[in-house]
Amino acid sequence: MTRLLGRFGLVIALAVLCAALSAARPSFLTLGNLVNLIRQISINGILAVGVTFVLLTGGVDLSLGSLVALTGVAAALFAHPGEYPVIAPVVAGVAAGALCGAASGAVITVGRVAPFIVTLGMMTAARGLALVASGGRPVSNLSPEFTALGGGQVLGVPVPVIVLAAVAAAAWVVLARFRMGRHVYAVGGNENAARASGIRVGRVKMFVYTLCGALAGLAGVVLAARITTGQPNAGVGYELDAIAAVVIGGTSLSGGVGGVGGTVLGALLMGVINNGLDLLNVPSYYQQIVKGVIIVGAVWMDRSQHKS
Amino acid sequence: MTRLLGRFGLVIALAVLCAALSAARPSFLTLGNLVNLIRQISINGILAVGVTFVLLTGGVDLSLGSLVALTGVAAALFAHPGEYPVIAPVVAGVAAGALCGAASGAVITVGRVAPFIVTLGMMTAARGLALVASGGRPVSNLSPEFTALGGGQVLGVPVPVIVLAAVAAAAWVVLARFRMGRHVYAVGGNENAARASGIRVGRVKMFVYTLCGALAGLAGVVLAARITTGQPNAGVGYELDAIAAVVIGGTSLSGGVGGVGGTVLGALLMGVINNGLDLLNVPSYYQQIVKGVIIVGAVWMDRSQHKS
Amino acid sequence: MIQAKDISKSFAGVPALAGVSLEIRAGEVHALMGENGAGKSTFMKIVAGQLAADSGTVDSGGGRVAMIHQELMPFLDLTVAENITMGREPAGRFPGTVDRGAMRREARELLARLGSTIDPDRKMRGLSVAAMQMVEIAKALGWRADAILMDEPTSALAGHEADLLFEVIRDLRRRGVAVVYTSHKMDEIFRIADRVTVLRDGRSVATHAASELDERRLIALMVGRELTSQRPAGGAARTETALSVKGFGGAEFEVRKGEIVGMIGLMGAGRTELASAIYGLAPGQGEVRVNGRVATIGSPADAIRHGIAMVTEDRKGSGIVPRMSVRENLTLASLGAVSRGPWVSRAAEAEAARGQMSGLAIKARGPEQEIATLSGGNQQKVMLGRALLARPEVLILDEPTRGIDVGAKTEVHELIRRLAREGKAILMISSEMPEILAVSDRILVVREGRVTAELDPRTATQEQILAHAMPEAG
Amino acid sequence: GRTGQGPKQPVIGVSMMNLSNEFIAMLNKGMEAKARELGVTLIVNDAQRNAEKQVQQVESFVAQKVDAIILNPSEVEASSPAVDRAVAAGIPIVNVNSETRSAPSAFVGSRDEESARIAMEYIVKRLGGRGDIVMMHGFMGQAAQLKRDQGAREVLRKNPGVKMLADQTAEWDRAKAMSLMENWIQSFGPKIQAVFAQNDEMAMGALMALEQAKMKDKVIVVGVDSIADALEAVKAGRLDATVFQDAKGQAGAAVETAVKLIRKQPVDKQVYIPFQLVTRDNVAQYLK
Ligand SMILES: Nc1ncnc2c1ncn2[C@@H]1O[C@H](COP(=O)(O)OP(=O)(O)OP(=O)(O)O)[C@@H](O)[C@H]1O
Ligand SMILES: Nc1ncnc2c1ncn2[C@@H]1O[C@H](COP(=O)(O)OP(=O)(O)OP(=O)(O)O)[C@@H](O)[C@H]1O
Ligand SMILES: [Mg+2]
Ligand SMILES: [Mg+2]
Repeated sequence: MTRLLGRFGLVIALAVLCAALSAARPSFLTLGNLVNLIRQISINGILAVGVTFVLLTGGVDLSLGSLVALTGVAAALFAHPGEYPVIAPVVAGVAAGALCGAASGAVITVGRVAPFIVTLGMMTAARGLALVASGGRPVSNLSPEFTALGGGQVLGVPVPVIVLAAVAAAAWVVLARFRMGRHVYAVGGNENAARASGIRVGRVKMFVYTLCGALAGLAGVVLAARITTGQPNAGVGYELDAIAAVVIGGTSLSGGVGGVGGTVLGALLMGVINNGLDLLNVPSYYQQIVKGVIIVGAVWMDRSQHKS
Repeated sequence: MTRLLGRFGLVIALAVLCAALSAARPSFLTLGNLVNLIRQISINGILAVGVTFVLLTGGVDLSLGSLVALTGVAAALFAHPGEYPVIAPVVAGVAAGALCGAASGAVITVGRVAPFIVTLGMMTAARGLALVASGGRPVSNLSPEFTALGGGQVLGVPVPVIVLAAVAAAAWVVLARFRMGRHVYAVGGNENAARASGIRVGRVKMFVYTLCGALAGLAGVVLAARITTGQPNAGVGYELDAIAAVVIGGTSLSGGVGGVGGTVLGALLMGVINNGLDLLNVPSYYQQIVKGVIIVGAVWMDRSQHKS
Repeated sequence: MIQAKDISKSFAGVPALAGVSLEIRAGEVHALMGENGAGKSTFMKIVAGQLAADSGTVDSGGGRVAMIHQELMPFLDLTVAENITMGREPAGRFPGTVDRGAMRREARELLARLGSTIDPDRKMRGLSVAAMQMVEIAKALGWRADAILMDEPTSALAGHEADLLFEVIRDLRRRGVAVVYTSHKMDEIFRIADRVTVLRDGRSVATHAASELDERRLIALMVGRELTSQRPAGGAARTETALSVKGFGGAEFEVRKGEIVGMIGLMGAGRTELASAIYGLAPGQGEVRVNGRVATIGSPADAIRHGIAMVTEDRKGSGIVPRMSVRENLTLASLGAVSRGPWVSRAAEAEAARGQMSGLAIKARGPEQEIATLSGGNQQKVMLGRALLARPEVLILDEPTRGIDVGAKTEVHELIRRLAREGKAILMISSEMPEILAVSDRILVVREGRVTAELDPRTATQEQILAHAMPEAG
Repeated sequence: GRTGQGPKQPVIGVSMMNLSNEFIAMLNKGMEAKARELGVTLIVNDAQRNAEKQVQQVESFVAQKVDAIILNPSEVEASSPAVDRAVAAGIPIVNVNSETRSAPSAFVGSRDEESARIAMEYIVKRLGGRGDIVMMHGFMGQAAQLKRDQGAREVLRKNPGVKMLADQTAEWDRAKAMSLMENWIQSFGPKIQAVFAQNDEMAMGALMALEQAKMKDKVIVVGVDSIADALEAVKAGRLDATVFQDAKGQAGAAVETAVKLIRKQPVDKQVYIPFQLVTRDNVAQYLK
């Protein structure tokens, strides 16, 4: 309850935006467009949920965009028709992401190098790996079973939307109800105190970076399925969008405060802005100005709501 | 003394890298290439010095890349031959940068919105402004007096190198010897303590964001002069490079610790890596992998040096 | 229960502990005494396994060891219940889950044992230091350890709450738990300790049964010489009013030049809140006059400009800048005085810092030592030095001797007196009744944010003060 | 923006790959001009070089029930689902400038390989079939980079006398190209006889680095796109050549084709608009 109320301003900002949009463009509030909108945020949403864990521990992960490319390529290599069952590319993508995440986590915990630097290095290196693995060209000719993960529907709901919902729900449970969730908040809130409370801080960090990598892998799989190709140059800048969604949603960059609920709201807000500006046909250059202003404005509103 | 020793590992990493490079490519250690190298880091160096102030207060500025584009365009609009004296474009660029920085600073201090969000908004908005101001096309036909700021030399030293040296020296003096410098460290070290000690925290933050914007403007001017055009799509990703240089140089992302000396070393390290990989003609894909590994490795080495 | 043998530890080549051996028995309360920087906290952290010794062994016989830290370590954005159960959350129905109801219940029970009614669902942020200390104690109790190390657990607590803690300690003793206890409040030692070990400069000087010692002998062992502990000289209050306060939800009082006004109240009575509002650090509506002129104070910077300086209660949160040196911390509030234009004069700054370091007998390797590596008491002295360097006419001290050792405490009391004699007006908040009685010229009792009584320390009794501080029955 | 008015004007949704790119912006301008002329409404979205966003935009157009879609694909493969969505929804879709794997209702544009082939053949001719060159790539893995790379290498295979000393990406960026060229000058010096840059921005960067090193007169520099700066440089005799891609021609044909499709008139399934080599001799006709 308090958590939802904490994000009250954001909900209002979102509501105002939606009301304004549907007044200006009746097509905004159609079921078709709303499903469309949620499908559009699914990739960013999955990434944002993953990086929420990392930000909660006070870390950061800049490698997400590159990981999306690398894992999309990895998945695509196993997704040619008639070669492997459809689970193979999914496992390949998620495992590749988890592995990279774990590698970052290991350097961060063992080497005590700042997460910013480690994941920046991973961002560069994973992009190179994606290019090497794909020979620099898109990996295409993917099986229809695989591409259904991006373009298909189950009971009328697009698969990416289902994936996002499942991921967000699971993440919420872990953060709110599991010991690991408590420990994530503890490490971010006060690392020394967490250590003094007997929490194995290294393990918690390994967990969050590995999880974040794995979810980036999942996002990479969904993206590859959606665009029906493993694209080594995909995902540039996705990390900033994901982190933005998390921070808009009220998770502090210094760790310890926030949660997945806010993150989903944040991703939604960004999706509505993008979708709305396109619907309103705002010229591209002005879109960017308006987008920047709305994001800051919404968060400002949210923060002032907080104080009262 | 302690500060220099603190960065000892980084100096060693740099020395090892340079030794290896000059062994592999004798052309590395020529005066020509060294001047070349420092000229290449000048833009990133100027940006990194500016963002050092911001990071020292525990903030962040993601708008640098877009500001470089916007201010480059602003400068170029005043740099057509025979229209205004050459000081006009410089003032236009720096002032535009300072203004944007001040705007970010104001929202951060007054609105208490997280710097990440505010400067992310500014990143998007400034890019849009740059596109609007230039009509989406490069502003070219610039006077030779102006382009000399990027391509010219004074006593054999390229102008951008002189600008970087001046900026770094001035920044060092401010941080190490001025009251404002001490206040910057205090705000980043413990904002509550700084406030309780009578430091006007808001003013300090306004100062750092404005300064950082102004230096981004200077970098934009130098870049526009160097590439002889105001490019509205220039500078994408520059903010990450600049922040990376600062963090490699030992300034903590959580504020309060670090300085300009380390930043210059960090920018140098990144420059050597880029230059060296080109000289060694490492294939593109592998360049990125190697670059990522070296950056993390150098910082790791630096950190382990610290502990002993 | 715990056998520590020949523990040595040095930081950057400077020894903090040199061959300390100690045996702690089950069911005893063992007091660890010593001046600031003697090595008590370092020793406890080593015994708790949170710091590695350079040499020596600790054998706790497989028993569990919990520790209450001198420097509070709260998770500010988590609830009280989450803080108390962190690291040993009650397991929920499914593997890996936590039972939040059980968590809350357990927290409430532990707090109740300490006589505290803090709501387990409250966020830590916003609690007073004293309340946080309560949570910290509850947390350590929750471990149900075989030995509990208590590093100045009562430094922020008022007598009443400390009494409840002693009840708990006696209970622990009955159950065979070993308790190691440090405090700079001498009276506590004789009320609770069975044996006392004194550390001086990182060496163990002596271990005695508490019954063999009295306060004077203990102090002599700690300090290494006899301390002439006489009551400080009488007040020097003049007639001119230096500070007058009106508003802030029910406060109206004055502090005259040269006068020390002591402010006392129970934990959470609102003294810190009131002082912070006067100083511009917390929101509040009221009128402040300095030397008769209305001072408009919107921030501490304004307050300092009007001649008011304050030492805050929360040393870690709003006091030290941990990564700065002692010098930089000392001059933080008075950089203007050691600068020419924008330039900080290195020489002037160093001189100012050295002056305070010797004047307050701050124990540090030098002005360049990072303040975070000083012992707690010495950090507190630096905070005092910072306020003094601002050359205030009015000095607000919130728990100024929290964590300061007996020797230094006498020095600080004498210093406060001296400042008063120099004409400064001093408003001193303290939860230590003896300190209030010994130092103040006048006592204000605060309850629920209001000044409820004004008493004369020469005639007032502890019972009288308590009567005004306690909430009215019914 | 929305162009023209009127109750029953046909609406065409346009998804452009990247409006901050000068050439794409020119393409967009050409389309808006043609739309005004033909009295149709355009809704222009900018995918900012992101194929997934491009798919989203087409999905939004489908949700809005536009009459036709013009797609300026950012990727061959990755933008294909966008075409599939439109086809599945029965909305005519015209690809402009570059291709996708999935077949649209019609295609208007050029073959990117051809531009590199033209540029490289010019270099080979200038070198007399023998010499050392370097090549600057665009952003690795993007369709234009891949195709221009492919076209250039085809020519090199046929001319074994021309050797590639080094090739490296400068990510379409002028400043990066300048640094890269500076480093190449340090490492190869006078051995470099020609530079092929996969776009004009990079060619301009290489050109300026060479000029500063006072080596331009010994090195041939060729780019692709014919941006304004490049044309000026060709005219001034600084840049040796660029390859002209007809933005206006492509744009006009694309809108015309889309309108015909809306009116159910017959159209050419594929309209190729050829590239042209621009050198000092013929630059005048491209400058206006
Ligand atoms: N991390 C550290 N780095 C350097 N020196 C340290 C560090 N921690 C403690 N010290 C030094 O070790 C000595 C002992 O400190 P310790 O905190 O154990 O004292 P203490 O007896 O607990 O004092 P107090 O009563 O003031 O709490 C002090 O001189 C202190 O400056
Ligand atoms: N134990 C507590 N339980 C709940 N709230 C508390 C408690 N302690 C403090 N507070 C909150 O803090 C406010 C005032 O605390 P403040 O720190 O000003 O008191 P204080 O008199 O300085 O006492 P101390 O610092 O000894 O705790 C109270 O109004 C109350 O809201
Ligand atoms: Mg201690
Ligand atoms: Mg208090």
